[in-house]
Amino acid sequence: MANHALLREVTLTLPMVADMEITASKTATAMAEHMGLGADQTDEVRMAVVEACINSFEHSHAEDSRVYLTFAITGDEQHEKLEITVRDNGRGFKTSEVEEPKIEEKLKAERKRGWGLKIIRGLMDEVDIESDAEGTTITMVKYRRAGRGK
Amino acid sequence: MANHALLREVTLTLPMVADMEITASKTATAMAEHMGLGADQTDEVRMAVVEACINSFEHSHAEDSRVYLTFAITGDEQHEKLEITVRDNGRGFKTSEVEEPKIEEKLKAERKRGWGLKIIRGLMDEVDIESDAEGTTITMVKYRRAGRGK
Amino acid sequence: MTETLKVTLKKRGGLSVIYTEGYINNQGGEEIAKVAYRVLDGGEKKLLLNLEGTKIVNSIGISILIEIIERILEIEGKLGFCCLTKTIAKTFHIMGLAQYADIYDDEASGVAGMTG
Amino acid sequence: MTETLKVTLKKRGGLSVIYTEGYINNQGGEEIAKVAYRVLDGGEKKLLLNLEGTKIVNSIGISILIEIIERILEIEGKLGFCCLTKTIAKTFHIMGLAQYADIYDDEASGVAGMTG
Ligand SMILES: Nc1ncnc2c1ncn2[C@@H]1O[C@H](COP(=O)(O)OP(=O)(O)O)[C@@H](O)[C@H]1O
Ligand SMILES: Nc1ncnc2c1ncn2[C@@H]1O[C@H](COP(=O)(O)OP(=O)(O)O)[C@@H](O)[C@H]1O
Repeated sequence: MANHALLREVTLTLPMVADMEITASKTATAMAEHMGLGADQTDEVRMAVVEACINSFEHSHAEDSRVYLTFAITGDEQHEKLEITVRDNGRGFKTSEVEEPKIEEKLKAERKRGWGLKIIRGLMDEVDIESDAEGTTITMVKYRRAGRGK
Repeated sequence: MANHALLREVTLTLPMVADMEITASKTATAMAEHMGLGADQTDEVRMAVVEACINSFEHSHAEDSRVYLTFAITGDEQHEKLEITVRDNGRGFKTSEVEEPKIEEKLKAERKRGWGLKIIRGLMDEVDIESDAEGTTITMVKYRRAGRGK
Repeated sequence: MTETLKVTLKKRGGLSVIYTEGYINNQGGEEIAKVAYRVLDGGEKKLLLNLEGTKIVNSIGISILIEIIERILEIEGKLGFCCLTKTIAKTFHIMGLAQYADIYDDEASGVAGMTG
Repeated sequence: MTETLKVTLKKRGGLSVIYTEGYINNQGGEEIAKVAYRVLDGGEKKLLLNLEGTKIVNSIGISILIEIIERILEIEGKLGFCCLTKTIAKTFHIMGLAQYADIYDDEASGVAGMTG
């Protein structure tokens, strides 16, 4: 186990079946706890993972009906971070065309949905989305705050 | 999502790093809860998964330093079961050469270890081990007892 | 087949309080809405949602809660939340929901704040 | 880097009781053994292990507990366990450990059974 840092990567593949996002959230929790993230940070990670999964379930229309996740703990002891990717082989979307949801408008609108990406961005430290006709990959990072387990 | 039954398979890949078996146990828990296994059955599954993982971590000497798990919910609604495989690409072992541990002997012996497989067989409904010089795959099954969530 | 959300309704100091237990996804949101609309249809204008038993929500579930808020705003009523996990409270703030619904730490201050 | 097991030692009705909190893996087993051997080295012959705070163990951790049992049998003492999850109790039965250590449902009956 020479390169310990690189080795700490877990991959998870889920079928697009209702509630399977809970499996992803439990795996995320295990990884967050493994690296000593505090309870609140862990909770934020798992909520973001749930949102990313249900987006793939609902919007990707991937023919293989699967979501591919990786959970990697990287960085040195002082600056450890958890990097999670959620990927599907679906039809993708243009991130620039997604409208920023506004609560004033949503309260009057027919469609109250459209919060997932905003929640993910609000809960994670870094978020990057790559999407094209081959599929979508969302990469999300959470840094461990100074003082383990706080 | 045509073939719903076949689709409910999750795969997980873990690095062979201390405590990573906890990630496997959390994934197992999520799958067991997903299919409505009761708390005690779920607990038995997760303990068996932990044992199978630490065996691979400790004994396989796999060059890729990884353990590959699958969790599949199969069968019809009346006879659902959770089938878990834990695989490594390690050096394998001869199951016939593993001695059955006896508590009377272990109490006096130098080496008190050797309980993992016995525990797995005691906690799961079906256990099958295939092992050769290419690696080891342990397949474990838990049936859902009649009366969901009991 | 994760268990569906359990929803209970109780009266506290004259106020209707809805308690949830479990995951608020779309079905969970619908369960809450069913009970909430029954209360509102009965003529009440205020409602407290005690989410102590809910450790996880998703945005589909929350958007159903926005429908409830819309209905309550229309009748000039008030929706309150109490006993949220830190992450759920943070999520409500991210969304701006906190401007249209009151968020209380515990049930006692929720009941006091909404009936006071 | 899951937290290491927390081990506490208390006296209950003259009996030394060891409480654990967390995962009993090899480090966890070593932590328990350290405290147990300190008690035995002090001349006591009986020990109750309250595992209420432990929801998961592995066979490496348990084999360290077998070492403790061996030591205690040598001095004709007694090791008891209480507050085991059903699965941990079942595991102890599968291993046959239950023949060499007493298993009690709760601490009160453990203390009573071992000091009575
Ligand atoms: N994995 C994905 N594949 C395809 N489209 C996606 C994906 N994720 C998000 N989208 C698009 O982005 C939009 C906004 O997503 P989101 O903010 O999560 O809200 P919602 O899912 O409620 O619509 C979705 O409506 C969808 O059009
Ligand atoms: N995945 C594996 N790869 C190689 N050898 C294994 C594997 N799993 C088990 N074994 C062999 O079987 C033996 C018995 O395993 P087990 O009953 O789990 O007890 P222990 O791990 O404490 O020795 C091990 O000592 C090892 O020789």
